[in-house]
Amino acid sequence: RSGSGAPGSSTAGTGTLTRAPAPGPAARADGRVLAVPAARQLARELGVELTQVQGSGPNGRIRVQDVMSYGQQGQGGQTGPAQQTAPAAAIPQPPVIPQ
Amino acid sequence: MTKSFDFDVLVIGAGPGGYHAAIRAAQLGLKVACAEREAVGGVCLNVGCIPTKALLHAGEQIAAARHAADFGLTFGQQSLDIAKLNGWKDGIVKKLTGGVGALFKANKVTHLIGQASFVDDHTVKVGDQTYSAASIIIATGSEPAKLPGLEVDQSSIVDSTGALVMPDPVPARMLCVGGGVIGFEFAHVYNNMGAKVKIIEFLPNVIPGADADAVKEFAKIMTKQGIEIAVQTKANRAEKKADGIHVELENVKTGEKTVEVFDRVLVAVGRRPRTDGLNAQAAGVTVTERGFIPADTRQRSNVPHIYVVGDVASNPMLAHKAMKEGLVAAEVIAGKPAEQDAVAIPGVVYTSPELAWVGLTEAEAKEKGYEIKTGVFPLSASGRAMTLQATDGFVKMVVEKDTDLLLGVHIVGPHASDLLGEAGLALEMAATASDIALTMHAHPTLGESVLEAAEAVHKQAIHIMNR
Amino acid sequence: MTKSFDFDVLVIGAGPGGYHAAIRAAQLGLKVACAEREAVGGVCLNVGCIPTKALLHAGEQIAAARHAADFGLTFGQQSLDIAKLNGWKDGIVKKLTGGVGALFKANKVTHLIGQASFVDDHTVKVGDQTYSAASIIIATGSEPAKLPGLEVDQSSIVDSTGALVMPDPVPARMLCVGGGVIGFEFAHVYNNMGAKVKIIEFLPNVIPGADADAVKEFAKIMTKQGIEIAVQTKANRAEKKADGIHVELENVKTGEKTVEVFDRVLVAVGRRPRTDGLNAQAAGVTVTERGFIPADTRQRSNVPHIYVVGDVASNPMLAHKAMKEGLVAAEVIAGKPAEQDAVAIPGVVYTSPELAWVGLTEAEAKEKGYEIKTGVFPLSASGRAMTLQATDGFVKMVVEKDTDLLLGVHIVGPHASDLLGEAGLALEMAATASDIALTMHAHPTLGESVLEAAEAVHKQAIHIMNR
Ligand SMILES: Cc1cc2nc3c(=O)[nH]c(=O)nc-3n(C[C@H](O)[C@H](O)[C@H](O)COP(=O)(O)OP(=O)(O)OC[C@H]3O[C@@H](n4cnc5c(N)ncnc54)[C@H](O)[C@@H]3O)c2cc1C
Ligand SMILES: Cc1cc2nc3c(=O)[nH]c(=O)nc-3n(C[C@H](O)[C@H](O)[C@H](O)COP(=O)(O)OP(=O)(O)OC[C@H]3O[C@@H](n4cnc5c(N)ncnc54)[C@H](O)[C@@H]3O)c2cc1C
Repeated sequence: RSGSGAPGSSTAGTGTLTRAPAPGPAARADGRVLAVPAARQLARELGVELTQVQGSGPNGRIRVQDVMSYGQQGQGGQTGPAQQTAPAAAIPQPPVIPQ
Repeated sequence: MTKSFDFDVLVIGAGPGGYHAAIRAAQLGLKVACAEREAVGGVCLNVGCIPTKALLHAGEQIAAARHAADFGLTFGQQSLDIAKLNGWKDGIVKKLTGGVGALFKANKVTHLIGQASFVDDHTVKVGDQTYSAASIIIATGSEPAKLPGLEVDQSSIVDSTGALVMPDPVPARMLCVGGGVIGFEFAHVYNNMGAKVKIIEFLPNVIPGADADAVKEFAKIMTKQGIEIAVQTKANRAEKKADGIHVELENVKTGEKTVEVFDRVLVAVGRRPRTDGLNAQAAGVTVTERGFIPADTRQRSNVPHIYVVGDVASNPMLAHKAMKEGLVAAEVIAGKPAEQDAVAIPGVVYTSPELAWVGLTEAEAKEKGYEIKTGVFPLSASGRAMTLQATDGFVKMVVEKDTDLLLGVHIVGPHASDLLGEAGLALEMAATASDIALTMHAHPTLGESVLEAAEAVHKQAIHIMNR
Repeated sequence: MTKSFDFDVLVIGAGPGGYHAAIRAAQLGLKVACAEREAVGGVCLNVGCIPTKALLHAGEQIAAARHAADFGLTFGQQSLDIAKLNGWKDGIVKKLTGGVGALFKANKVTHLIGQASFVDDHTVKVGDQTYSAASIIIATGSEPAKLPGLEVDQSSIVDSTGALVMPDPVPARMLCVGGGVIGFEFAHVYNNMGAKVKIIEFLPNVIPGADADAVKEFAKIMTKQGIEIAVQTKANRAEKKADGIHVELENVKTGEKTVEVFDRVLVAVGRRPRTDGLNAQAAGVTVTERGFIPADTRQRSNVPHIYVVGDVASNPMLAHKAMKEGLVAAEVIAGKPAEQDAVAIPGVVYTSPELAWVGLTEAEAKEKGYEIKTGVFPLSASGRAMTLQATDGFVKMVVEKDTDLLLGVHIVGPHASDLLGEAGLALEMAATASDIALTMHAHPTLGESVLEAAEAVHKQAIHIMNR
């Protein structure tokens, strides 16, 4: 239950629901990645590149659960901040300040 | 569906449940009739949601004018023209019910005037005429429950409908029997208009169903505003005398009885489903002992082509639930995969401040076996609330401990009902407290208090110290 | 970090960007100092967001008292004690800035008083003292832009700071130069307090950045309220004479010049980043020609351990953007994976009705190549708006055609800023119009108009006819 669903993604509903085609990679033509805030946060934590994650929500929206399963499967079962993928080019790595 | 029916859908009752069903069915191309024996709009528009909110607004403006002295704005003699007040309120009702009538016309919904009763499961008599329909939607609503010993005469002893007509002069002493939403809304109106108001509630807590902390804060504020609240108290009988209505009150814990005198008594002890004259048994439709006609999540009664929506179907008796169910019934009839699958049904007391909530209370969450954490942000720390002269109240969030999943939001504060929009969407989207905390909220807004409550769940609120 | 630094983090500026950064860094266990040369709270608390909202509320209460006549509530002679008004407003500011001071203490943030300037990239001089820090956050904010020909004297010709002190008597004729958010907020205040107000704007539209339809509706309402709006107009010069301030106005399209006379002139033509006395070059920090210190999405300047947040970093110059960036900088310094990745930054004009928006305007969406559909729901069809005597305005939704993805929400109406909570969360959650339409919204609330706008996108709104 630790993800983010949506009424649109559940069984049925009122309204004209425009159904997305099968969920695919979440990167869109304009570069926006459809992911809920907590999923974006988790992706950064795990060093997961969001454009690689298959979103299970409408329009391929990425939920927390999707990032977790990608972290587990997509990266050979390894998760955790230690297994960072290469950081996005524009963003330098944060310095870690030991307390 | 064969051509032998007069209508694809016949809706009984034009309250929010019924008129939503009728309009949506028509939007989906069905041939629709809607029978109504009183006024379109039902309880909600005529004698419920809308006129109460009009009176509440008027009362709040009186209070606001008083508080304006804090920033240097004062007024000479204030006067309230009660006839004009009642007329203004009635005007809003008329505009809205007229609007529903116009929407019926524009959507080609046939409006049948009169009492509807079943002849058989496809036939309904409305007035003298008989109509057949492939599908029928029952949306007959509810009516005030009665209280033995306090006979409603709609002048000195009133139910919610009678209380909507403000008497001139405003009664000096008012008793509200029933500390639910309706009791408090009227108490607030009459209190702001100058009455000395007492609310009594049989149960140990007012506003049953709301979060205990929120109710405590709410009751504290209402008391501060001058409303007297007595819980575990019931009214046994009322007697009209020259100096007022003598009401025997009983403390249900101690059994102690006292007599108090009032000028007006409101009986607001709940509502019961309304099926009188419907002749549901002729259609084979099940009516429970308490008068409800149960429906499944697609709003179907035990007879598959007869649907039930709104107050007559189930609690909570709220207009937005009726509306949603009306839409679902219409869509299911039109062959759409609709379902009443709401995660939560919001509740609001439209006083000032408002009490508004959606989702699980702390107690409900624990009962359901959730391990939870909570976050509270007091409005006394909100800059926006200060500028609005309204710092009483708080936002409380109930969240599942391990997953951060949002379970419920409970707000006492100004515009709390507006803030429910975010809370309700968050619940439906299965959002986490982090999703809310990471979302930028405009400054300075009351919505920042929702953000801060989410941060407080993580002990990271900025404008308070996190224990 | 070696032990040789005085602080883990030194923040320069205690505005919303700076104080959020300082408190969050302290919450995360860092040793923090925050330098401020004026008052904690920055522009926002002292001379920006908060005092404007206080005055706006006061002005709205004056208007509300007038409108109360509609429902029969009238008052005798009204009087406004201007000294008390200014004092009340100042009291709120004091309470909030005092609160920030208390939060600094409670979170053990060292508050350094004085002008801060860089000595080198790890060393900052504050007043006479020099401090070293492992990381430094620049949060020096912004200040009003100047307009040649209209010299601000803070009495007859004022900037936003001067305009916050309401003169006694209220000026009879007021000119607001600049039709942006600040210009309109002050125009609204002064108009409600009795001034005859004119706004001039150089561009063809007021409130640049907002949706064109929303701006049109907004301007229409402001005009109806008595504010005169002249676009494509500039003020060339002002001369103080015995009968008032003579201002030469020029129609920038026709070149036509006229002179009009006012009692007070507000110059609100934008703001510019503030780096005076900071000596940023000593730290090797890049300052652009326009005075900004650019930052990446982790709020880093070109010098990796020096961060920049708020108005000094970039447009839009808004407090909630500064706050978010402050939190991000603090968390990045603490080794957390934070990022300024907001889908949209909300904007609000806190007039009555408010204009509030978040996400793409219709024009922006088209520019970006989206195929879109829109839905509009007028507040004149909202029962709640009627009871609030506030039916001017609408909710407009911009949605991607094929995917139903919500792109932007634009609201003109009462409590519009409260309704942004839902809209903002929806955008961040990548919600569709259906997600909103399927979510139960309490009745009767203003939030139902958001629901109805989403339904209108699908041509299924209930309370209007869908073209
Ligand atoms: C004072 C008060 C304030 C309230 N405030 C709120 C609020 O703020 N928010 C909220 O959500 N809810 C509120 N409610 C509750 C709300 O009014 C109801 O939940 C809502 O009206 C239920 O809608 P409905 O369509 O089920 O039934 P109703 O509104 O009760 O409508 C049923 C209609 O059916 C008609 N009818 C019944 N039987 C027949 C028949 N046999 N033939 C023909 N016509 C028939 C009736 O005349 C009626 O018009 C309030 C109620 C009251 C009393
Ligand atoms: C009239 C008005 C109304 C506004 N209303 C709103 C609104 O409703 N909503 C909204 O979002 N935004 C509003 N704003 C904008 C908002 O005030 C700014 O976006 C916000 O204050 C920016 O925060 P900041 O932390 O970047 O900088 P600031 O608030 O400008 O704070 C910077 C601080 O740094 C200090 N400082 C600068 N240089 C030095 C130095 N060298 N040494 C020591 N201290 C230094 C300054 O004294 C100041 O206190 C309004 C602005 C104005 C003028």
